[in-house]
Amino acid sequence: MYKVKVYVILRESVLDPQGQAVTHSLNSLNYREVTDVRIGKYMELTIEKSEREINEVVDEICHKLLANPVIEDYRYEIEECVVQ
Amino acid sequence: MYKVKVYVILRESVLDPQGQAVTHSLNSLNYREVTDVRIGKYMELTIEKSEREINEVVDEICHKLLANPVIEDYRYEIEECVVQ
Amino acid sequence: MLLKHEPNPEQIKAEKLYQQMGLSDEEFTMVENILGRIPNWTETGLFSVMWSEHCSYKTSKPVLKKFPTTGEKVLQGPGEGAGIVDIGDNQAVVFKIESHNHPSAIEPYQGAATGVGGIIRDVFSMGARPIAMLNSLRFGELDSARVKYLFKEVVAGIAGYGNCIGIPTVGGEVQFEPSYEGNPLVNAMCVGLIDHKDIKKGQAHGAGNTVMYVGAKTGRDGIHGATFASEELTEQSDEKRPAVQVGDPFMEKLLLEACLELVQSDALVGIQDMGAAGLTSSSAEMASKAGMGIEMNLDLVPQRETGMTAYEMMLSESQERMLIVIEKGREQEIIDLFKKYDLEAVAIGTVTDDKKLRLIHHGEIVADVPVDALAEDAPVYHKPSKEPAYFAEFQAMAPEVPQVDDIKETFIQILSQPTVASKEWVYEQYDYMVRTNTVVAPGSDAAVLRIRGTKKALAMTTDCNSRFVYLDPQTGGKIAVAEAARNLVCSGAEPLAVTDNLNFGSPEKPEVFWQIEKSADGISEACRVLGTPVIGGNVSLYNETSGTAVYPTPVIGMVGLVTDLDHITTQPFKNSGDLIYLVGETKPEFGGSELQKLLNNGRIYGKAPEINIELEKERQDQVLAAIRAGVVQSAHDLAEGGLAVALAECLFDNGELGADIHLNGNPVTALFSESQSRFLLSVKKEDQQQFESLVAAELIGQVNQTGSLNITVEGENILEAEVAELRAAWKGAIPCLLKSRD
Amino acid sequence: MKFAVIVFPGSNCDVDMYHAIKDELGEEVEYVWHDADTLDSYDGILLPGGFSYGDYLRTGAIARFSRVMQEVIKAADAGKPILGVCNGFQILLEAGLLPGAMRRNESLSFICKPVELKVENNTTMFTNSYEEGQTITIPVAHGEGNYYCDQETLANLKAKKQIVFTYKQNPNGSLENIAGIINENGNVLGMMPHPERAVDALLGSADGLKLFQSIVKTWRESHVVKA
Ligand SMILES: Nc1ncnc2c1ncn2[C@@H]1O[C@H](COP(=O)(O)OP(=O)(O)O)[C@@H](O)[C@H]1O
Ligand SMILES: [Mg+2]
Repeated sequence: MYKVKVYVILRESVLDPQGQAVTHSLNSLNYREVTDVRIGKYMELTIEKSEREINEVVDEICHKLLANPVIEDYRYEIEECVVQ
Repeated sequence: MYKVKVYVILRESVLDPQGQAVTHSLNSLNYREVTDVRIGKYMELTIEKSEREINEVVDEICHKLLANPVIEDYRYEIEECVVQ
Repeated sequence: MLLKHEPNPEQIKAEKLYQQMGLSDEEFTMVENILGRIPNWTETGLFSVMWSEHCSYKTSKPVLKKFPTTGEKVLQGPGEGAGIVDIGDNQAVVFKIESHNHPSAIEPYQGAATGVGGIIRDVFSMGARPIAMLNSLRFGELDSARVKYLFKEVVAGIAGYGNCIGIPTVGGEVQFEPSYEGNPLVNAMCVGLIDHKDIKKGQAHGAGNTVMYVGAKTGRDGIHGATFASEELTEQSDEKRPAVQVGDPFMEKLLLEACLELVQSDALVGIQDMGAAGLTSSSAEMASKAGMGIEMNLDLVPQRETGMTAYEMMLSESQERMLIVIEKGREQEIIDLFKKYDLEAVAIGTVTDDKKLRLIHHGEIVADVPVDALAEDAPVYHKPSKEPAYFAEFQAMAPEVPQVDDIKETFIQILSQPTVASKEWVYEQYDYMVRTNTVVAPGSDAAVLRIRGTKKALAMTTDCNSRFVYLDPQTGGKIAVAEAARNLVCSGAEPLAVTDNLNFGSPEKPEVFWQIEKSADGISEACRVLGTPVIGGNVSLYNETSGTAVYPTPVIGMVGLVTDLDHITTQPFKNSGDLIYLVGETKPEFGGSELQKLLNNGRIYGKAPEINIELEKERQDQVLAAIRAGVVQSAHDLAEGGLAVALAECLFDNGELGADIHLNGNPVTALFSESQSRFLLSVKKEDQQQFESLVAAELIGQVNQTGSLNITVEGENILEAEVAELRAAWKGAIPCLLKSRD
Repeated sequence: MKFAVIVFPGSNCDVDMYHAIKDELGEEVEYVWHDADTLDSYDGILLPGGFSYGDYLRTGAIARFSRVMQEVIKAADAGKPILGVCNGFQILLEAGLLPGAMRRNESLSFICKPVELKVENNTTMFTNSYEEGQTITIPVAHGEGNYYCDQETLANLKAKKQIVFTYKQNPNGSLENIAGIINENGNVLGMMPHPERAVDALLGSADGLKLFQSIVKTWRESHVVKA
């Protein structure tokens, strides 16, 4: 079994209204040291072993469904776990 | 300057409708090996150095604003960067 | 400071770099002649966007000239952000429709969302309070994963933007045809309300006045969006991805409220949104319309990214931005006003009297071009037009009545076609009630909104049966206008005016250009006879994938005035015992009908139904007179699926009602023909005489309490169906298709 | 009785709330901006629906830090009636004036339609003009109305009759069909359905009017007694 962590974030040049709103809010809460916030998605997947290479599967899933490649970039980490 | 990565995810005990929907659609796309998906937020903060301890600041921010402790857990990583 | 290396004028000319921006060789030569020199990179960019089809209408202008655009009540015709029509009491209604087809094909959620955002800005830039949104959507058949994805995301994007900004989305239409598979259509319409005294224009008057920038910062998003909208979708379209913008409805909500406050200030001279071609079109058009020039210092433009070039800033299509001109010396007032809404207003330039658009960046003049050349002098093309071969073939076909073996089964299948089926799945995602004026919510012929503090209301609809337009563009164009008006009349409104969105394939193809011309002829004739001038619109060409054009789709958005809340009428039957009337004759007309499509695996052929606009007008007047006389309980127009579908729709709202119907002639024709200019009305028994004196109609049956629909033709029982069963098929169809795996 | 309708950046049902009070209920009402530093002159506080701060991050998360929220908390402590509808409810949850949290609708889509509610508790200052168990029709319009709280909190809510409205047919996946809850003190009500959109039969339902009438009735009674 694998635990896969996927991080999806808006591409650099794409407007991130959420991040902007949070930056503003933190500044007005007097956390003036916060100069930028970008908000994306964090996903934890549990994947059983199968015939296919896990990297290939995860990459496909990210590209097809979890991220929108038009405006988002993604990366992931794979951990193999031993099931008791 | 610090780059801070914050991960916010729904508590185990809280049902995650979005994660469920993604699990379903992955299964119906024939990724049957995916047994569970949980969806949370991934945030990248840029924070300037200030008088206060960075850990303390980040913890406060997370607790106050970035996560809702009633349903969410959070964790974070802090990286110090050198500005050119 | 980061300086990007840009090609110099000689390179642009020698290497024909202007072609990448969409300018032709001839157009580039014209620019050279206008300037008396070779344009630099930024200037070439300015001309390329301003002379794109999207901004200049260079191929559609000759067609648009055909439309009637004036009328007693028209306060503002085409040419400004949106058209304006008087509705009495010093109030006016403002509306316009716009397409976001290409962005939606690539990134459906954001494409649709920013389409909504853009059209809202067009309306509030006139000084009007936006009160309602509608849309008109076209997708491929709902059987592929891609189409389902596009459909879901487009609807979610419209909902996401409209709900957040707090403008109710009250109506629209969705049609599914294979021709839209790779190129969906997403047209959004916004309706606003204004007091005559508040009407503002996008004009930069008064040399020395200050040009200010308000709203979101400028980023590198959507550069060349306008050019992109003017090209066919190809395999490489994915590489144009940066042309997709992300919308920020929260920002727009602030901008909307701030601008509506600004409109009350006498410091305001002119206001225009930054839509397609962003800063370029807003500045050039405002100056040109006022006969003035504008000089801007681009260093002052609020920027989201570092190192942006003049070219990038001028062509950026970042959303949620407005350009305003205010009286010199009153900048601080304006800054304070916007600050209240957490927005920045920044002075970036001045109005000049030299009719030039002059841009300064890092202390240098980076562009200096005549504004009229940008805004007015784009070349106009008279494209060759040719009747397509299919047209003569279809016209020569004799009318035929399709063979139907099992009427009930076929009827249920028609009700389950996604184009006919309930659109509840769509409109339940829209907040159609916010601002609490929605008297008639989605689900009836037209949406109706009351106008607070008066006894008036506004009815609104979007319509276009593109199958008919494909079979016969001229007739189809007339039908689109007639159907829109019919929907308004059924709601108790008098049709006022039209905004249109011409969605077609590539105008370079003579057959497509012929479709554009013919449908414009049809629309023009119908608008003249029905007294509904065209007060604005939008053109979206190059809707093709891999060389195949979409069905010609000239969407008609229409608004009507209900003079008294008591006249508001809806489509469901109201009481058991009421008499059911059919207005208009039924002929064996199946070309492009739902039945024909169903029985022929999606293929349509033959003649479109005939339409006589004078007759249409006469019937609409009669029906409206009867509604105003208070003798009509329910009214519904006959559209896709014919009488059978209309009858069922009148029964779906209520759990108990049923109807007994007696018809004559051929059963298939009686039930499923799509003959035009027909209405289905119900009338209380005690009003029978008065009703019959007002409307030429045929009594075809009666509402009862059986919960079933029974139809006889020539005395023979041909359909007995439980309304519940019909409703289940009709309501369940779209959710079911979306769930099923392909 | 004088009401305040709090306007946050991004509120959009403020107008509906205002007109419901002014035109249909016939009481005094004013808009109060999110940075106001006192609510002393108001007898009832209304937090309207909408998308405060775009509902970015989480619904209501940013709005709860508005300056006026300090005053709302003060007013709540003083026992004034506080009604949060939709986004207003979400803000009350984030501010901790009501227990629990909101998740996205089970369908993951926004949902707008009239729904039937059951009045579970008609002894509150917001519901005493309804019958106990009465069915009323009030519209919902939200993307995140899927109420959640832990078991202990739920047991508490039940024990103290703090569940005021439930859905007859659950539109969003909300725990135990919860549509609206009240605080222990009985003066802070949060609900997802929009009573202010149901005050005029012309628009489909007037069932929401009694909620506002209850507030006024209770207020008048207590003020007559005090006077
Ligand atoms: N995309 C949409 N958005 C909002 N409402 C819609 C949409 N599509 C259809 N509707 C609503 O569903 C109802 C039926 O639509 P339609 O079958 O096109 O009606 P008609 O044929 O009378 O024009 C109308 O009230 C319409 O406004
Ligand atoms: Mg209709």
